Amino acid sequence: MNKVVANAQEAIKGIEDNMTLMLGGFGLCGIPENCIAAMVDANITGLTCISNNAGVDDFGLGLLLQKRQIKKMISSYVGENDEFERQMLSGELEVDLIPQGSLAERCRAGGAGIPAFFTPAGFGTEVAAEKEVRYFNGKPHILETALTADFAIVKAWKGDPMGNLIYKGTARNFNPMMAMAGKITIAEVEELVAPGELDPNQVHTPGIFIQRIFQGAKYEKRIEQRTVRQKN
Amino acid sequence: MNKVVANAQEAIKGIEDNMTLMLGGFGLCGIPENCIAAMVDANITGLTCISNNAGVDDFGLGLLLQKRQIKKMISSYVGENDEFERQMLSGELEVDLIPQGSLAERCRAGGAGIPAFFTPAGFGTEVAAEKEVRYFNGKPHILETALTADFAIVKAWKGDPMGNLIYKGTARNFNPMMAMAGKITIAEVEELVAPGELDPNQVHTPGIFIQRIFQGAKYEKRIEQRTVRQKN
Amino acid sequence: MLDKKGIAKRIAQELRDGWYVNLGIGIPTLIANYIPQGINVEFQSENGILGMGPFPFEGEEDADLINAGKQTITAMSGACIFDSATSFAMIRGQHIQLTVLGAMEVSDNGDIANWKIPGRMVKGMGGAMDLVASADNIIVAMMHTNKKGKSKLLRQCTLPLTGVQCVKKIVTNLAVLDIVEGGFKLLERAPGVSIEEIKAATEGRLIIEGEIPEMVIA
Amino acid sequence: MLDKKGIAKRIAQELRDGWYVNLGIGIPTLIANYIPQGINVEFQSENGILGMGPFPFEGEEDADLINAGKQTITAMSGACIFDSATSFAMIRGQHIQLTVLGAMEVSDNGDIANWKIPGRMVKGMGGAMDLVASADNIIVAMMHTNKKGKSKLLRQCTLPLTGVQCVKKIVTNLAVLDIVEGGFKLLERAPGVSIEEIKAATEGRLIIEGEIPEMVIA
Repeated sequence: MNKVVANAQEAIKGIEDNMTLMLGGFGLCGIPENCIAAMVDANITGLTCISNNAGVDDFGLGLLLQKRQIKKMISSYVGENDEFERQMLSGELEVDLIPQGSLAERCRAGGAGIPAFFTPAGFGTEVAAEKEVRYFNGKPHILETALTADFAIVKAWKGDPMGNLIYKGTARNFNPMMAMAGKITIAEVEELVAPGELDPNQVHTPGIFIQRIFQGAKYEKRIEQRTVRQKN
Repeated sequence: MNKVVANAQEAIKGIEDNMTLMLGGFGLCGIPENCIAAMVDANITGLTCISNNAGVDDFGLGLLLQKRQIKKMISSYVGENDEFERQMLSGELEVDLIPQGSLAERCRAGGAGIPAFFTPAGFGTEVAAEKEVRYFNGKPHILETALTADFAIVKAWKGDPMGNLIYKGTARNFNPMMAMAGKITIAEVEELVAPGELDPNQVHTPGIFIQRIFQGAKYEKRIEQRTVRQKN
Repeated sequence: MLDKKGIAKRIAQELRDGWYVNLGIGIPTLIANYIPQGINVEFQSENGILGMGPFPFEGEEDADLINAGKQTITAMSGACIFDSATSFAMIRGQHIQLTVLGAMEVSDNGDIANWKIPGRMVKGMGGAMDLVASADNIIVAMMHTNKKGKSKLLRQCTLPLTGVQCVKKIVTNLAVLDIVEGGFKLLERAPGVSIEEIKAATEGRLIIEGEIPEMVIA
Repeated sequence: MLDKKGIAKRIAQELRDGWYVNLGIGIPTLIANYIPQGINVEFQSENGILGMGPFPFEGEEDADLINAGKQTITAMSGACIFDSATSFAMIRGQHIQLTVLGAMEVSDNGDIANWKIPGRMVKGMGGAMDLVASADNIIVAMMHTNKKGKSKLLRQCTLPLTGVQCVKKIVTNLAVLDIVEGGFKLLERAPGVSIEEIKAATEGRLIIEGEIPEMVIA
């Protein structure tokens, strides 16, 4: 089972205007840099992007925002991005803000064939508007539905031709759930290894969830908040 | 954070008659042998056991069944156990049979604060009796609720004093979800290692879900169906 | 007429390159032995492995590596291991292209019963209810009649159901049939089996249109 | 009156040995610097790490190791990494013993608003709604009044809510208060702060019973 494609250009084939995408990452950590760049080049527009954040002005999904390729964002936190805020407040950009845990769980549910589930998050807030409320053990919960996408695009540390993936550190974040929830899921990896090189016991995302995989080039892995302490 | 206890006897302290337990394992693979033996010795009775299987006549949960310590089993598959079948058909033992995927998901839900979710499994069958039915995308689903337990008892390959666990092969099975769903979760491991010896990236069960941990003794790891092929 | 191996061989012809496949206990398990040349499939076992390989060589059994039938197995190169919730996420989320399982009864609208004989056999459904409720592509592998000679292809199931309107195709010792609006549509006869024999062994509505070819099994 | 560090120090006294703790962005983050001696806690960051350590030494930053504020961090010995769904399973499943977060407004029945100023600030709730809806033990760390001098402890929140009836305790630059039936119950005064000053800075119902001691901060 060989799912390897040559590069990002080949990987994003079939992504068309007005499609819904999921993109892994938290802030700029663990984002599919190569595929984002390829989509900027390909000028695909009218996209609905499901991603925890929207990048910064000049990196990550911010690059797609700058070129007005995104019609709607479904996210949990979109601070630190002036262009985003401008487009949102002016009404150019639709935005659906979702509690982070509900976003993660809704992606997992989409991949796991769970069409809906109850969560306490958001009860009594804007998020609960028009959603069913039900009490369990005396505590109010709201019904949230699954999210899926035409394409999910994830970034991993290592991968093999079957699509098995291993993430590194907190670059894991939303990638595993989104990998499950794409009709087609593309994985870009820092290192593509031969079959059998990944320990079956340590695979984070089973290859069954991945349809295309490639080794990305020139990862910038930009740091958003460089915080350090001094050696004394 | 040191959660290490000396042995199974100490680990099961607080497990009392008529409590509800979760026990990891699939067949005899990945079962908490030491804790089961300790509970047989301790003569705790009236137990409700949530476990995918019920062991075999003379091993695993079968040992507790033989001594009539179990009042009710919540399982998905209970074949290969004559004493179980006898007790069930005679009405001595209550049995709640649940689709395997729903069992796994209900345990995860219990640990994840999801009180209920919809699944297609079991629609139109006995399992759906008295359960809410709802259609999503034209397909019928039933509402299943979370499972939790007074104590969850899991078995892992390696663990550290914080309770971080790594499983081996298909001995993983139900252990990770049950670890999440116990009010108190006990982990028995084949090898207890020092803090820092487990790669943070490769931990299967984060220590936060574990309250007590010990290195088990003399694992028999009995094979239920020894199937081999011949070298030619 | 086919034996169990023959049924497995015939179903193996349905495999397509790149598919992930879940094989139930019994006849379905045998299918792994007859994968057509040039076809690459990966087997999922619901207890938590993808890329299940053949039985281990004697002396190399690992108690921590079994399939859903609790048999000792091996892992292929590129295999991966996961927990039961993730396993059923694959199943429920329709990431598996083909599910093959046995049955005690199938009705002509696609209902299936294979987990319980009230008052007599109580083994539980295991993963069967999740599999049949979720899979788009379900093939039932079974004998056409039970040990008493009674048809297992019925107008209506008599045993407690495992799933409703889910079976798409049935391969038995006598025939290959699709379940369509109106009943069991006969597609192929087993070698040497007449249409009359199939009619006699089928209690449910049987649709026979045109010439029914004999199966070709390599 | 306390500064932000003082608020963090006072909240640090609430920590108990063996607790798992989630600290929000801002003042809560500072608490990690003031853990009392003999107390062992582990910090969870909702982007997927348990056992978060201090900032890295210069030159040792790892782009793949950040906290929920996107700051570079380190991992303690015995740390572990997990995905966002597992992270919120910990939060929603109440496996975390203490959550500390900032707020723009808190009402005297425990409602909290901290994610949105309509038409002006649109950052999103991040994990805050999951945290406040799930945690049994929530402490809000904030200044008693906003930059315009207006009270942030209100009869009713004016901004869009993050959660309802969830805040249990508030530590501000002026006071420590519990939220009980009937309003904010004053527990402690910040050093040098009078009851009158607290009254003047609190718009919501304030309950004052008996002697109100001054905080003791090491």
